[in-house]
Amino acid sequence: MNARIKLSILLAGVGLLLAFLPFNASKTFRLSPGELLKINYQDHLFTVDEVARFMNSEDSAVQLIDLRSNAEFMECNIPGSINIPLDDLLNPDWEGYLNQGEKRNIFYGNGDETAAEAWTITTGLGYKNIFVMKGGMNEWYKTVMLSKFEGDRITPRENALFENRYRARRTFTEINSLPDNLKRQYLEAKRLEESQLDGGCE
Amino acid sequence: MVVVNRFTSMKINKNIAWIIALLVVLTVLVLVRTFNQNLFKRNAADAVEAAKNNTVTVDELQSINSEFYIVELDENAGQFEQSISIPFEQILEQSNRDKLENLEGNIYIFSNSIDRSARAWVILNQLGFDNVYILSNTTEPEAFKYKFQPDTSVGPEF
Amino acid sequence: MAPISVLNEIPEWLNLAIAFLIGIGFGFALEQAGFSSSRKLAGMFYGYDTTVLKVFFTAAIVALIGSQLLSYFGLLNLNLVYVNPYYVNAALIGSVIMGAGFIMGGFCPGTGISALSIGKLDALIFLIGGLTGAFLFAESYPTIQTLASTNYRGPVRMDEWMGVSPGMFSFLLILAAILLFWLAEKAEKKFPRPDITSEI
Amino acid sequence: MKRKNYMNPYLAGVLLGLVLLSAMFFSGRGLGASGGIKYAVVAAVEAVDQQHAMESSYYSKYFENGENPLKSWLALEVLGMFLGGFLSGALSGRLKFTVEHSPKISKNKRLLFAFLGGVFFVYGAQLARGCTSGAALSGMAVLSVAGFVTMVGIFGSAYLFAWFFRKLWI
Repeated sequence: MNARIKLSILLAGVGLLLAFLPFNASKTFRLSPGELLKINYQDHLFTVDEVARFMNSEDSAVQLIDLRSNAEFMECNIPGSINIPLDDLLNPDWEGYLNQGEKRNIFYGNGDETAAEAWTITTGLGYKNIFVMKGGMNEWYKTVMLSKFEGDRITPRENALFENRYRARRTFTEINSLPDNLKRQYLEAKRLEESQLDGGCE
Repeated sequence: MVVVNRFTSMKINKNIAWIIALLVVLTVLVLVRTFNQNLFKRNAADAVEAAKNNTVTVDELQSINSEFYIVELDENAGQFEQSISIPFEQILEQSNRDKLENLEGNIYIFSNSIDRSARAWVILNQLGFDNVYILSNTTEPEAFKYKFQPDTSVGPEF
Repeated sequence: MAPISVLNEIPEWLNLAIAFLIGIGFGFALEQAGFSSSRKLAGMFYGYDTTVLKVFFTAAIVALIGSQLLSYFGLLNLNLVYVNPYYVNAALIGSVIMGAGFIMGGFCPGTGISALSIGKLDALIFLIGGLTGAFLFAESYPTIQTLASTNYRGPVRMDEWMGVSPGMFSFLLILAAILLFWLAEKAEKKFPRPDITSEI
Repeated sequence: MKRKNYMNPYLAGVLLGLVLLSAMFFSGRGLGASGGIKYAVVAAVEAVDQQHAMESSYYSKYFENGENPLKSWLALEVLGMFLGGFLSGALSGRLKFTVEHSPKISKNKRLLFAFLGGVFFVYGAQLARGCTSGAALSGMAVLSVAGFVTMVGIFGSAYLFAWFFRKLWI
């Protein structure tokens, strides 16, 4: 029996097996249900004040991801965010962004629901470094944009907290008050930084 | 002559035996993986698709005529009458999975923190439950409650 | 969990060392297959030696099967393996030019390298030609840039394009390969083989 | 040293397939060869005329991250190929300086066409973003449409042109 026939039988057999694989592993969750359930969600939350601090210090180890629709994103977003609407979460274009081990991705929606869904889906897919901004945009607006210090004496701690919020508020207002075309340019520039998989002869 | 023939046919059989053994091992491995209970097998895109329409508010429950069940995920359940209590940490226990599978009609999962129901919803969706919805006690949990006021007097410094 | 260098922070020297080791394997396999002989390679196009087809298809299918199975067992994340982007014009025109180069030179870049490494001087000239080609491309890039980057379709995969599962597409590809192997061996018997044994 | 025959093509194919699979497994990418040639040119141009290299839209992208283009994955892989081919040739007793050509054509004719072939092949490979290994072989293993198109294009056009160049080979 020659090599061709041996190889043909082997390949045909394995091919038949492949043809009837019941699920496509590159599209299903990598974590088992038990593993996913056990991860402590509370450890993956950031408060809006922490996010404001990341934004103020332009922390390059953090990537904010706005899960809301594009219209809501264009109206206002936390400066430095990129917009990945929940519907578009699994678009392969974003994979290089979301599935990596270097930056922390912080999701936010308007409330807590969308971000928790996106967190569970991406964490289930095995992405590392996925976090959520607790309370979402509503909490951000309430705390960072609208809160005022009320009281007689301010402690150094509170002072730092409000300093941080005021700075964030100023940047947020400045960037989001830009006319739409300028805002878009700013976003395009962000988008081009997208990390891509390396390969081929390029 | 006969001996030679038998010898060659044995050799052929031996070759085929190796190939078949390899294929059998692979098939067994694939079957073990396929029927592993503790594994998600659903396309993750199904959850993204279903998430577009997976939330019902308490008010909307009034207008639902068909049979439905409320499952409370918090430890101290009891916000709803006749609800089923399955704490979040225990949704994967076999008895609870059986219980959910035997419910005919829509299942509304509720928790005081909506992120908990959202996480449970994704897990259940990926385990194949298509009749599970998130029950929210606020009207629109994902709406922006404020209106951003642009301030054009301040320009960014470029 | 793999791909290792994508999912883990590994030092650069290790990444490059892996590249070097993989290169050794690549060069070794090409040379052992007989791809260091241009007349053996050219046999593909005159029917007297179809090694190219056999090695090429076997290798692609083995890697395909292996990656699909590793992915099924959760050991390899195929989403993180590079998929060549599809630029329609560039791929079509480029591959036709490559075909012409192949039949003139008798090598492709990979086989040229493996031939040079055992002392084939024609491969050296081929590679010098290759350096010239790369230089010409770089210098003419501004003029052909539009051609090279228009009609972009992204990193599309055959299974998505045809709307079947990757496993099913692999199965069809395997059936095609089995048929081609059979045809190739028939062709080798039919077409006269020039005496190239002295060369190899 | 006694010459050994080439490996059975199917066995060699399995070996090559495993090498490709390990490239995918360890580095998440396929094999490549023409890329190495390009990096050599990029580095050479930079050494000769740095200003030109920095101004050209083509070369400059290889210096963006401030790295030496020869310290890339592909360049190291191509270096490894030389060693791997050499080892294989040494083990099988095939090391010899020679110009392989059909007895019907002269040595110079063979070398001329080898040069032209190299120019065409690598030019085409740059345009198509990969050669037989980088685009066709690696592309097919990941089911990339580009890989299949390139494979059909290379072999299809080589068959078309084969008739014109038959004197070179048979």
